[in-house]
Amino acid sequence: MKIVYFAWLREKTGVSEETVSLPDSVNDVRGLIEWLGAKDPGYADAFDDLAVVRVAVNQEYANLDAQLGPGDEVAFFPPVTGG
Amino acid sequence: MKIVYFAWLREKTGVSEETVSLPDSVNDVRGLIEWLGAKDPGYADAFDDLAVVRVAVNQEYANLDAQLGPGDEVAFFPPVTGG
Amino acid sequence: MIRVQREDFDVGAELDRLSADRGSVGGLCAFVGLVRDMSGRRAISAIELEHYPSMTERALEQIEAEATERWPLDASIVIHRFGRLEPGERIVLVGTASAHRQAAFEACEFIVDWLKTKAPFWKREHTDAGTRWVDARASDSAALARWDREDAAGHGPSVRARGAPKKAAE
Amino acid sequence: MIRVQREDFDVGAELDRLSADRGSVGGLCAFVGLVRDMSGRRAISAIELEHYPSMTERALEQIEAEATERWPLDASIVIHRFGRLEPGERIVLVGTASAHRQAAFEACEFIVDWLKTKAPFWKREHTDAGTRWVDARASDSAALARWDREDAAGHGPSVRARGAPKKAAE
Repeated sequence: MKIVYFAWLREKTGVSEETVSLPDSVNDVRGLIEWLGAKDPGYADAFDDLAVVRVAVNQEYANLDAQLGPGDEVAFFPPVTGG
Repeated sequence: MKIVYFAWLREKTGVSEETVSLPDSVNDVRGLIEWLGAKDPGYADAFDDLAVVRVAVNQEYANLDAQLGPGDEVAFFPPVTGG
Repeated sequence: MIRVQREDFDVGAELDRLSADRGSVGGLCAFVGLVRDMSGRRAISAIELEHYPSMTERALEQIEAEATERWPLDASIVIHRFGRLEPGERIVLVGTASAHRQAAFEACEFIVDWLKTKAPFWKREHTDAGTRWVDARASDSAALARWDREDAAGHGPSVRARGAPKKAAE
Repeated sequence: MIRVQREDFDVGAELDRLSADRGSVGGLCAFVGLVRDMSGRRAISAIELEHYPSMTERALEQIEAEATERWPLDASIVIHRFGRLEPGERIVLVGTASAHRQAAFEACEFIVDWLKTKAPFWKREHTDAGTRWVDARASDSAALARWDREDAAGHGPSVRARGAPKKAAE
Protein backbone atom coordinates (compact mmCIF):
# COMPACT_ATOMS: atom_id res chain seq x y z
CA MET A 1 0.00 0.00 0.00
CA LYS A 2 1.16 3.50 -0.84
CA ILE A 3 0.87 6.30 1.73
CA VAL A 4 1.39 9.99 0.95
CA TYR A 5 1.66 12.93 3.35
CA PHE A 6 1.23 16.64 2.74
CA ALA A 7 2.00 19.96 4.44
CA TRP A 8 2.84 19.65 8.13
CA LEU A 9 1.97 15.97 8.20
CA ARG A 10 4.77 15.48 5.70
CA GLU A 11 7.09 17.52 7.87
CA LYS A 12 6.20 15.75 11.12
CA THR A 13 6.50 12.26 9.68
CA GLY A 14 9.55 13.26 7.63
CA VAL A 15 8.08 11.28 4.74
CA SER A 16 6.31 12.48 1.61
CA GLU A 17 5.57 9.04 0.21
CA GLU A 18 6.14 5.47 1.32
CA THR A 19 5.07 1.95 0.44
CA VAL A 20 4.12 -0.32 3.32
CA SER A 21 2.89 -3.90 3.74
CA LEU A 22 0.09 -3.92 6.25
CA PRO A 23 -0.12 -6.66 8.89
CA ASP A 24 -3.33 -8.71 8.71
CA SER A 25 -4.63 -6.95 11.82
CA VAL A 26 -4.86 -3.57 10.01
CA ASN A 27 -7.80 -3.25 7.66
CA ASP A 28 -9.11 0.30 8.03
CA VAL A 29 -7.80 3.86 8.26
CA ARG A 30 -8.08 3.96 12.03
CA GLY A 31 -5.98 0.81 12.31
CA LEU A 32 -3.43 2.19 9.89
CA ILE A 33 -3.01 5.36 11.96
CA GLU A 34 -2.54 3.35 15.16
CA TRP A 35 -0.03 1.07 13.49
CA LEU A 36 1.95 4.00 12.05
CA GLY A 37 1.89 5.89 15.37
CA ALA A 38 3.33 2.88 17.18
CA LYS A 39 6.26 2.72 14.72
CA ASP A 40 7.75 6.16 15.32
CA PRO A 41 7.32 9.23 17.55
CA GLY A 42 7.20 11.51 14.49
CA TYR A 43 4.12 9.66 13.25
CA ALA A 44 2.58 9.65 16.72
CA ASP A 45 3.07 13.44 16.81
CA ALA A 46 1.59 13.89 13.33
CA PHE A 47 -1.52 11.94 14.32
CA ASP A 48 -1.82 13.40 17.82
CA ASP A 49 -4.96 15.43 17.02
CA LEU A 50 -7.10 13.66 14.45
CA ALA A 51 -9.48 16.64 14.36
CA VAL A 52 -6.95 18.38 12.12
CA VAL A 53 -6.07 15.38 9.96
CA ARG A 54 -7.91 14.67 6.72
CA VAL A 55 -7.77 11.35 4.89
CA ALA A 56 -8.20 10.39 1.26
CA VAL A 57 -8.27 6.84 -0.05
CA ASN A 58 -7.56 6.54 -3.75
CA GLN A 59 -7.86 10.34 -4.13
CA GLU A 60 -11.31 10.54 -2.54
CA TYR A 61 -12.05 11.91 0.92
CA ALA A 62 -12.57 9.06 3.40
CA ASN A 63 -13.24 8.64 7.10
CA LEU A 64 -11.51 6.60 9.80
CA ASP A 65 -13.68 3.57 9.16
CA ALA A 66 -12.80 3.30 5.46
CA GLN A 67 -11.63 -0.22 4.60
CA LEU A 68 -8.17 -0.63 3.11
CA GLY A 69 -6.63 -3.13 0.73
CA PRO A 70 -3.09 -3.69 -0.51
CA GLY A 71 -3.49 -1.74 -3.76
CA ASP A 72 -4.87 1.43 -2.16
CA GLU A 73 -3.26 4.86 -2.00
CA VAL A 74 -3.89 6.56 1.34
CA ALA A 75 -3.22 10.28 1.81
CA PHE A 76 -2.94 12.17 5.11
CA PHE A 77 -3.08 15.97 5.15
CA PRO A 78 -4.34 18.94 7.16
CA PRO A 79 -7.55 20.83 6.36
CA VAL A 80 -6.99 22.45 3.01
CA THR A 81 -6.13 26.13 2.55
CA GLY A 82 -6.11 26.73 -1.19
CA GLY A 83 -8.26 29.03 -3.25
CA MET B 1 -38.47 74.06 -17.64
CA LYS B 2 -36.66 71.41 -19.65
CA ILE B 3 -38.33 68.07 -20.36
CA VAL B 4 -36.54 65.04 -21.84
CA TYR B 5 -38.01 61.78 -23.12
CA PHE B 6 -36.36 58.40 -23.69
CA ALA B 7 -37.05 55.13 -25.50
CA TRP B 8 -40.68 54.63 -26.52
CA LEU B 9 -41.77 57.75 -24.64
CA ARG B 10 -39.53 59.70 -26.98
CA GLU B 11 -41.04 57.89 -29.94
CA LYS B 12 -44.67 58.39 -28.85
CA THR B 13 -44.28 62.07 -28.05
CA GLY B 14 -42.05 62.59 -31.06
CA VAL B 15 -39.83 64.78 -28.90
CA SER B 16 -36.49 64.02 -27.29
CA GLU B 17 -36.11 67.35 -25.52
CA GLU B 18 -38.21 70.48 -25.14
CA THR B 19 -38.35 73.63 -23.07
CA VAL B 20 -41.76 74.67 -21.74
CA SER B 21 -43.15 77.45 -19.60
CA LEU B 22 -45.56 75.99 -17.11
CA PRO B 23 -48.85 77.71 -16.33
CA ASP B 24 -49.25 78.70 -12.67
CA SER B 25 -51.72 75.87 -12.17
CA VAL B 26 -49.05 73.20 -12.76
CA ASN B 27 -46.70 72.67 -9.84
CA ASP B 28 -46.03 68.95 -9.60
CA VAL B 29 -45.23 65.99 -11.88
CA ARG B 30 -48.83 64.79 -11.94
CA GLY B 31 -50.01 68.22 -13.07
CA LEU B 32 -47.30 68.35 -15.74
CA ILE B 33 -48.38 65.00 -17.17
CA GLU B 34 -52.03 66.13 -17.33
CA TRP B 35 -51.08 69.40 -18.97
CA LEU B 36 -48.87 67.66 -21.56
CA GLY B 37 -51.52 65.02 -22.31
CA ALA B 38 -54.12 67.72 -22.99
CA LYS B 39 -51.82 69.36 -25.53
CA ASP B 40 -51.42 66.51 -27.99
CA PRO B 41 -52.68 62.97 -28.62
CA GLY B 42 -49.09 61.65 -28.87
CA TYR B 43 -48.43 62.79 -25.33
CA ALA B 44 -51.74 61.39 -24.13
CA ASP B 45 -50.77 58.04 -25.67
CA ALA B 46 -47.28 58.15 -24.10
CA PHE B 47 -48.75 58.77 -20.64
CA ASP B 48 -51.70 56.38 -21.04
CA ASP B 49 -50.35 53.81 -18.55
CA LEU B 50 -48.39 55.52 -15.81
CA ALA B 51 -47.43 52.13 -14.35
CA VAL B 52 -44.80 51.86 -17.08
CA VAL B 53 -43.59 55.47 -16.91
CA ARG B 54 -40.68 56.48 -14.70
CA VAL B 55 -39.89 60.07 -13.77
CA ALA B 56 -36.67 61.79 -12.80
CA VAL B 57 -36.43 65.39 -11.64
CA ASN B 58 -32.97 66.89 -11.94
CA GLN B 59 -31.52 63.43 -12.68
CA GLU B 60 -32.98 61.81 -9.56
CA TYR B 61 -35.91 59.37 -9.51
CA ALA B 62 -39.07 61.16 -8.39
CA ASN B 63 -42.75 60.35 -7.95
CA LEU B 64 -45.92 61.98 -9.22
CA ASP B 65 -46.15 64.30 -6.24
CA ALA B 66 -42.69 65.80 -6.73
CA GLN B 67 -42.87 69.61 -6.78
CA LEU B 68 -41.58 71.39 -9.87
CA GLY B 69 -40.03 74.80 -10.44
CA PRO B 70 -39.00 76.68 -13.59
CA GLY B 71 -35.31 75.68 -13.50
CA ASP B 72 -35.96 71.93 -13.18
CA GLU B 73 -35.15 69.21 -15.71
CA VAL B 74 -37.86 66.55 -15.84
CA ALA B 75 -37.26 63.20 -17.57
CA PHE B 76 -39.89 60.65 -18.62
CA PHE B 77 -38.85 57.13 -19.56
CA PRO B 78 -39.91 53.46 -19.36
CA PRO B 79 -38.59 51.02 -16.74
CA VAL B 80 -34.90 50.61 -17.48
CA THR B 81 -33.42 47.61 -19.30
CA GLY B 82 -29.64 48.08 -19.17
CA GLY B 83 -27.02 45.90 -17.58
CA MET C 1 -14.46 54.24 -10.89
CA ILE C 2 -17.29 54.50 -13.36
CA ARG C 3 -17.26 54.94 -17.12
CA VAL C 4 -20.07 55.26 -19.67
CA GLN C 5 -18.78 54.81 -23.18
CA ARG C 6 -19.43 53.58 -26.70
CA GLU C 7 -16.14 51.69 -26.95
CA ASP C 8 -15.39 48.17 -25.79
CA PHE C 9 -13.20 47.61 -22.70
CA ASP C 10 -10.42 45.18 -21.72
CA VAL C 11 -11.66 43.03 -18.85
CA GLY C 12 -8.23 41.72 -17.86
CA ALA C 13 -6.67 45.18 -17.79
CA GLU C 14 -9.57 46.65 -15.81
CA LEU C 15 -9.38 43.91 -13.18
CA ASP C 16 -5.60 44.26 -12.95
CA ARG C 17 -6.07 47.92 -12.14
CA LEU C 18 -8.42 47.05 -9.27
CA SER C 19 -5.70 45.20 -7.39
CA ALA C 20 -2.58 47.05 -8.60
CA ASP C 21 -0.69 48.55 -5.66
CA ARG C 22 -3.37 47.34 -3.24
CA GLY C 23 -1.73 44.49 -1.37
CA SER C 24 -4.72 44.02 0.91
CA VAL C 25 -6.88 42.71 -1.94
CA GLY C 26 -7.45 38.97 -1.55
CA GLY C 27 -10.18 38.55 -4.13
CA LEU C 28 -11.76 40.16 -7.16
CA CYS C 29 -15.26 39.45 -8.36
CA ALA C 30 -16.32 40.47 -11.84
CA PHE C 31 -19.47 40.34 -13.89
CA VAL C 32 -19.50 40.82 -17.65
CA GLY C 33 -22.84 41.23 -19.41
CA LEU C 34 -22.97 40.20 -23.06
CA VAL C 35 -25.41 40.62 -25.93
CA ARG C 36 -27.21 37.34 -26.50
CA ASP C 37 -27.96 36.08 -29.98
CA MET C 38 -31.63 35.17 -29.48
CA SER C 39 -34.74 36.90 -28.18
CA GLY C 40 -37.22 34.12 -27.62
CA ARG C 41 -37.12 32.32 -30.97
CA ARG C 42 -35.94 35.37 -32.96
CA ALA C 43 -32.30 35.80 -33.94
CA ILE C 44 -30.97 39.17 -32.81
CA SER C 45 -28.90 41.05 -35.37
CA ALA C 46 -28.01 43.90 -33.00
CA ILE C 47 -29.21 45.88 -30.01
CA GLU C 48 -29.14 49.61 -29.44
CA LEU C 49 -28.63 50.99 -25.97
CA GLU C 50 -29.99 54.46 -25.34
CA HIS C 51 -29.22 56.25 -22.08
CA TYR C 52 -29.75 59.53 -20.24
CA PRO C 53 -26.24 60.91 -20.10
CA SER C 54 -26.52 63.51 -17.37
CA MET C 55 -28.32 61.05 -15.08
CA THR C 56 -26.31 57.94 -15.90
CA GLU C 57 -22.97 58.99 -14.48
CA ARG C 58 -24.52 60.43 -11.36
CA ALA C 59 -26.57 57.26 -10.82
CA LEU C 60 -23.60 54.93 -11.31
CA GLU C 61 -21.51 57.01 -8.91
CA GLN C 62 -24.25 56.77 -6.30
CA ILE C 63 -24.51 53.01 -6.54
CA GLU C 64 -20.77 52.56 -6.39
CA ALA C 65 -20.66 54.77 -3.30
CA GLU C 66 -23.45 52.77 -1.68
CA ALA C 67 -21.68 49.47 -2.35
CA THR C 68 -18.47 50.89 -0.90
CA GLU C 69 -20.35 51.97 2.21
CA ARG C 70 -22.06 48.61 2.69
CA TRP C 71 -19.11 46.29 1.98
CA PRO C 72 -15.40 46.60 2.79
CA LEU C 73 -14.22 47.18 -0.76
CA ASP C 74 -10.71 48.24 -1.68
CA ALA C 75 -11.73 49.28 -5.18
CA SER C 76 -14.50 48.87 -7.74
CA ILE C 77 -15.19 49.56 -11.39
CA VAL C 78 -18.42 49.92 -13.35
CA ILE C 79 -18.26 50.32 -17.13
CA HIS C 80 -21.48 50.48 -19.16
CA ARG C 81 -21.54 50.83 -22.92
CA PHE C 82 -24.21 52.50 -25.06
CA GLY C 83 -24.93 52.62 -28.79
CA ARG C 84 -25.17 49.75 -31.25
CA LEU C 85 -23.89 46.34 -30.13
CA GLU C 86 -23.91 42.97 -31.84
CA PRO C 87 -24.41 39.51 -30.32
CA GLY C 88 -21.39 38.42 -28.28
CA GLU C 89 -20.29 41.99 -27.58
CA ARG C 90 -19.70 43.13 -24.01
CA ILE C 91 -22.29 45.52 -22.56
CA VAL C 92 -21.23 46.00 -18.98
CA LEU C 93 -18.41 45.23 -16.56
CA VAL C 94 -18.74 45.35 -12.79
CA GLY C 95 -15.63 44.54 -10.77
CA THR C 96 -15.10 44.60 -7.01
CA ALA C 97 -11.93 44.08 -4.98
CA SER C 98 -11.83 43.21 -1.28
CA ALA C 99 -9.80 41.45 1.35
CA HIS C 100 -12.80 39.13 1.78
CA ARG C 101 -14.22 37.15 -1.08
CA GLN C 102 -17.81 37.22 0.14
CA ALA C 103 -17.76 41.03 0.25
CA ALA C 104 -16.46 41.07 -3.32
CA PHE C 105 -19.18 38.67 -4.50
CA GLU C 106 -22.04 40.37 -2.69
CA ALA C 107 -21.07 43.91 -3.67
CA CYS C 108 -20.65 42.87 -7.31
CA GLU C 109 -24.03 41.17 -7.44
CA PHE C 110 -25.65 44.12 -5.64
CA ILE C 111 -24.30 46.58 -8.20
CA VAL C 112 -25.44 44.38 -11.10
CA ASP C 113 -28.93 43.98 -9.64
CA TRP C 114 -29.09 47.71 -9.18
CA LEU C 115 -27.92 48.46 -12.73
CA LYS C 116 -30.62 46.22 -14.14
CA THR C 117 -33.41 48.08 -12.37
CA LYS C 118 -32.23 51.65 -11.81
CA ALA C 119 -29.54 52.73 -14.26
CA PRO C 120 -31.18 54.80 -17.05
CA PHE C 121 -30.43 52.58 -20.06
CA TRP C 122 -32.94 51.21 -22.54
CA LYS C 123 -32.36 48.34 -24.95
CA ARG C 124 -33.89 48.05 -28.38
CA GLU C 125 -33.54 44.73 -30.19
CA HIS C 126 -33.25 44.32 -33.94
CA THR C 127 -34.49 41.01 -35.32
CA ASP C 128 -35.81 39.97 -38.71
CA ALA C 129 -39.29 40.74 -37.33
CA GLY C 130 -38.33 44.38 -36.84
CA THR C 131 -37.22 46.34 -33.81
CA ARG C 132 -38.73 46.44 -30.35
CA TRP C 133 -37.98 47.98 -26.98
CA VAL C 134 -37.08 45.31 -24.47
CA ASP C 135 -39.51 45.05 -21.56
CA ALA C 136 -38.24 45.32 -18.02
CA ARG C 137 -38.52 42.07 -16.09
CA ALA C 138 -40.29 41.81 -12.75
CA SER C 139 -37.62 39.30 -11.68
CA ASP C 140 -35.01 42.07 -11.88
CA SER C 141 -36.93 44.19 -9.39
CA ALA C 142 -37.28 41.17 -7.13
CA ALA C 143 -33.54 40.59 -7.35
CA LEU C 144 -32.85 44.13 -6.24
CA ALA C 145 -35.34 43.85 -3.37
CA ARG C 146 -33.14 41.13 -1.85
CA TRP C 147 -30.71 43.87 -0.89
CA ASP C 148 -33.18 46.06 0.99
CA ARG C 149 -31.58 47.08 4.22
CA GLU C 150 -32.93 45.67 7.44
CA ASP C 151 -31.29 48.26 9.63
CA ALA C 152 -34.47 48.91 11.53
CA ALA C 153 -34.40 45.35 12.84
CA GLY C 154 -30.84 45.77 14.01
CA HIS C 155 -29.36 43.28 11.58
CA GLY C 156 -26.09 43.88 9.80
CA PRO C 157 -26.59 45.01 6.24
CA SER C 158 -24.82 42.45 4.15
CA VAL C 159 -25.19 38.81 5.05
CA ARG C 160 -28.62 39.15 6.58
CA ALA C 161 -29.95 41.14 3.66
CA ARG C 162 -29.13 38.09 1.60
CA GLY C 163 -30.96 35.70 3.82
CA ALA C 164 -27.81 33.61 4.21
CA PRO C 165 -27.19 31.69 7.44
CA LYS C 166 -25.68 33.79 10.20
CA LYS C 167 -22.66 31.53 10.33
CA ALA C 168 -21.72 32.32 6.75
CA ALA C 169 -18.14 33.32 6.08
CA GLU C 170 -17.02 36.91 5.86
CA MET D 1 -12.36 23.19 -18.10
CA ILE D 2 -9.91 22.83 -15.25
CA ARG D 3 -6.19 23.49 -15.10
CA VAL D 4 -3.63 23.10 -12.31
CA GLN D 5 -0.42 24.87 -13.14
CA ARG D 6 2.61 26.78 -11.92
CA GLU D 7 2.27 29.55 -14.52
CA ASP D 8 0.15 32.65 -14.36
CA PHE D 9 -2.98 32.95 -16.52
CA ASP D 10 -4.63 35.70 -18.59
CA VAL D 11 -8.01 36.51 -17.03
CA GLY D 12 -9.34 38.43 -20.03
CA ALA D 13 -8.41 35.69 -22.50
CA GLU D 14 -9.86 32.95 -20.30
CA LEU D 15 -13.18 34.78 -19.92
CA ASP D 16 -13.32 35.49 -23.65
CA ARG D 17 -13.02 31.77 -24.27
CA LEU D 18 -16.02 31.10 -22.01
CA SER D 19 -18.35 33.05 -24.25
CA ALA D 20 -16.69 32.61 -27.65
CA ASP D 21 -19.09 30.94 -30.11
CA ARG D 22 -21.73 30.61 -27.41
CA GLY D 23 -24.35 33.17 -28.33
CA SER D 24 -26.67 32.10 -25.50
CA VAL D 25 -24.30 33.47 -22.85
CA GLY D 26 -25.76 36.61 -21.30
CA GLY D 27 -23.41 36.91 -18.35
CA LEU D 28 -20.02 35.84 -17.07
CA CYS D 29 -19.07 35.82 -13.42
CA ALA D 30 -15.44 35.54 -12.42
CA PHE D 31 -13.50 35.32 -9.19
CA VAL D 32 -9.76 35.92 -9.02
CA GLY D 33 -7.93 35.07 -5.78
CA LEU D 34 -4.73 36.99 -5.09
CA VAL D 35 -1.83 36.69 -2.64
CA ARG D 36 -2.26 39.35 0.04
CA ASP D 37 0.73 41.26 1.40
CA MET D 38 0.01 40.90 5.11
CA SER D 39 -0.71 38.05 7.51
CA GLY D 40 -2.05 39.74 10.61
CA ARG D 41 0.63 42.35 11.27
CA ARG D 42 3.42 40.47 9.45
CA ALA D 43 4.46 41.38 5.92
CA ILE D 44 4.36 38.36 3.62
CA SER D 45 7.33 37.94 1.32
CA ALA D 46 5.88 34.93 -0.50
CA ILE D 47 3.61 31.93 -0.14
CA GLU D 48 4.13 28.37 -1.28
CA LEU D 49 1.21 26.30 -2.43
CA GLU D 50 1.63 22.55 -2.14
CA HIS D 51 -0.97 20.21 -3.63
CA TYR D 52 -1.78 16.54 -4.17
CA PRO D 53 -1.52 16.24 -7.94
CA SER D 54 -3.37 12.99 -8.58
CA MET D 55 -6.28 14.11 -6.36
CA THR D 56 -6.41 17.77 -7.37
CA GLU D 57 -7.47 17.37 -10.97
CA ARG D 58 -10.04 14.75 -10.11
CA ALA D 59 -11.47 16.92 -7.33
CA LEU D 60 -11.69 20.02 -9.50
CA GLU D 61 -13.39 18.06 -12.27
CA GLN D 62 -15.95 16.77 -9.79
CA ILE D 63 -16.83 20.20 -8.50
CA GLU D 64 -17.11 21.66 -11.97
CA ALA D 65 -19.42 18.81 -12.92
CA GLU D 66 -21.53 19.37 -9.82
CA ALA D 67 -21.86 23.10 -10.56
CA THR D 68 -22.85 22.31 -14.14
CA GLU D 69 -25.49 19.91 -12.89
CA ARG D 70 -26.93 22.37 -10.35
CA TRP D 71 -26.95 25.54 -12.47
CA PRO D 72 -27.67 26.10 -16.18
CA LEU D 73 -24.10 26.91 -17.19
CA ASP D 74 -22.94 27.22 -20.76
CA ALA D 75 -19.28 26.96 -19.79
CA SER D 76 -16.93 27.24 -16.84
CA ILE D 77 -13.23 27.43 -16.07
CA VAL D 78 -11.24 26.69 -12.92
CA ILE D 79 -7.49 27.43 -12.88
CA HIS D 80 -5.51 26.92 -9.67
CA ARG D 81 -1.79 27.62 -9.41
CA PHE D 82 0.75 25.93 -7.16
CA GLY D 83 4.35 26.65 -6.20
CA ARG D 84 5.89 29.90 -4.97
CA LEU D 85 3.82 33.08 -5.35
CA GLU D 86 4.49 36.64 -4.28
CA PRO D 87 2.02 39.24 -2.95
CA GLY D 88 -0.25 40.54 -5.69
CA GLU D 89 0.10 37.39 -7.79
CA ARG D 90 -2.98 35.54 -8.96
CA ILE D 91 -3.67 32.19 -7.26
CA VAL D 92 -6.95 31.03 -8.70
CA LEU D 93 -9.52 31.88 -11.35
CA VAL D 94 -13.09 30.63 -11.38
CA GLY D 95 -15.27 31.71 -14.29
CA THR D 96 -18.86 30.77 -15.13
CA ALA D 97 -20.98 31.59 -18.16
CA SER D 98 -24.76 31.39 -18.30
CA ALA D 99 -27.81 32.85 -19.96
CA HIS D 100 -28.88 33.97 -16.49
CA ARG D 101 -26.72 36.17 -14.35
CA GLN D 102 -27.85 34.73 -11.03
CA ALA D 103 -26.84 31.23 -12.14
CA ALA D 104 -23.41 32.56 -13.11
CA PHE D 105 -22.97 34.31 -9.76
CA GLU D 106 -24.19 31.41 -7.66
CA ALA D 107 -22.22 28.73 -9.47
CA CYS D 108 -19.05 30.82 -9.30
CA GLU D 109 -19.39 31.43 -5.57
CA PHE D 110 -20.25 27.77 -5.00
CA ILE D 111 -17.09 26.62 -6.77
CA VAL D 112 -14.95 29.11 -4.85
CA ASP D 113 -16.44 28.06 -1.49
CA TRP D 114 -15.81 24.46 -2.43
CA LEU D 115 -12.20 25.10 -3.48
CA LYS D 116 -11.49 26.78 -0.16
CA THR D 117 -12.62 23.78 1.86
CA LYS D 118 -12.13 20.69 -0.30
CA ALA D 119 -9.47 21.16 -2.97
CA PRO D 120 -6.20 19.58 -1.75
CA PHE D 121 -3.98 22.65 -1.63
CA TRP D 122 -1.97 23.89 1.36
CA LYS D 123 -0.51 27.36 1.78
CA ARG D 124 2.69 28.15 3.60
CA GLU D 125 3.45 31.80 4.33
CA HIS D 126 6.92 33.30 4.45
CA THR D 127 7.30 36.36 6.67
CA ASP D 128 10.25 37.91 8.49
CA ALA D 129 9.18 35.81 11.49
CA GLY D 130 9.77 32.61 9.50
CA THR D 131 7.40 30.28 7.69
CA ARG D 132 4.13 28.79 8.83
CA TRP D 133 1.35 26.66 7.40
CA VAL D 134 -1.84 28.66 7.10
CA ASP D 135 -4.66 27.38 9.29
CA ALA D 136 -8.00 26.50 7.73
CA ARG D 137 -10.78 28.86 8.74
CA ALA D 138 -14.04 27.69 10.25
CA SER D 139 -15.81 30.44 8.28
CA ASP D 140 -14.83 28.69 5.05
CA SER D 141 -16.60 25.50 6.12
CA ALA D 142 -19.63 27.55 7.09
CA ALA D 143 -19.60 29.21 3.68
CA LEU D 144 -19.64 25.84 1.95
CA ALA D 145 -22.44 24.58 4.19
CA ARG D 146 -24.71 27.28 2.70
CA TRP D 147 -24.84 25.17 -0.45
CA ASP D 148 -26.02 21.94 1.13
CA ARG D 149 -28.79 20.54 -0.98
CA GLU D 150 -32.29 20.54 0.39
CA ASP D 151 -33.58 18.01 -2.11
CA ALA D 152 -35.23 15.94 0.57
CA ALA D 153 -37.53 18.84 1.35
CA GLY D 154 -38.47 19.13 -2.28
CA HIS D 155 -36.90 22.56 -2.78
CA GLY D 156 -35.03 23.46 -5.91
CA PRO D 157 -31.30 23.33 -5.47
CA SER D 158 -30.10 26.80 -6.25
CA VAL D 159 -32.04 29.72 -4.91
CA ARG D 160 -33.38 27.92 -1.86
CA ALA D 161 -29.98 26.57 -0.90
CA ARG D 162 -28.93 30.18 -0.71
CA GLY D 163 -31.78 31.18 1.50
CA ALA D 164 -32.74 33.92 -0.93
CA PRO D 165 -36.38 34.98 -1.22
CA LYS D 166 -38.40 32.77 -3.53
CA LYS D 167 -39.20 35.74 -5.72
CA ALA D 168 -35.55 36.32 -6.56
CA ALA D 169 -34.65 36.67 -10.21
CA GLU D 170 -33.44 33.80 -12.33
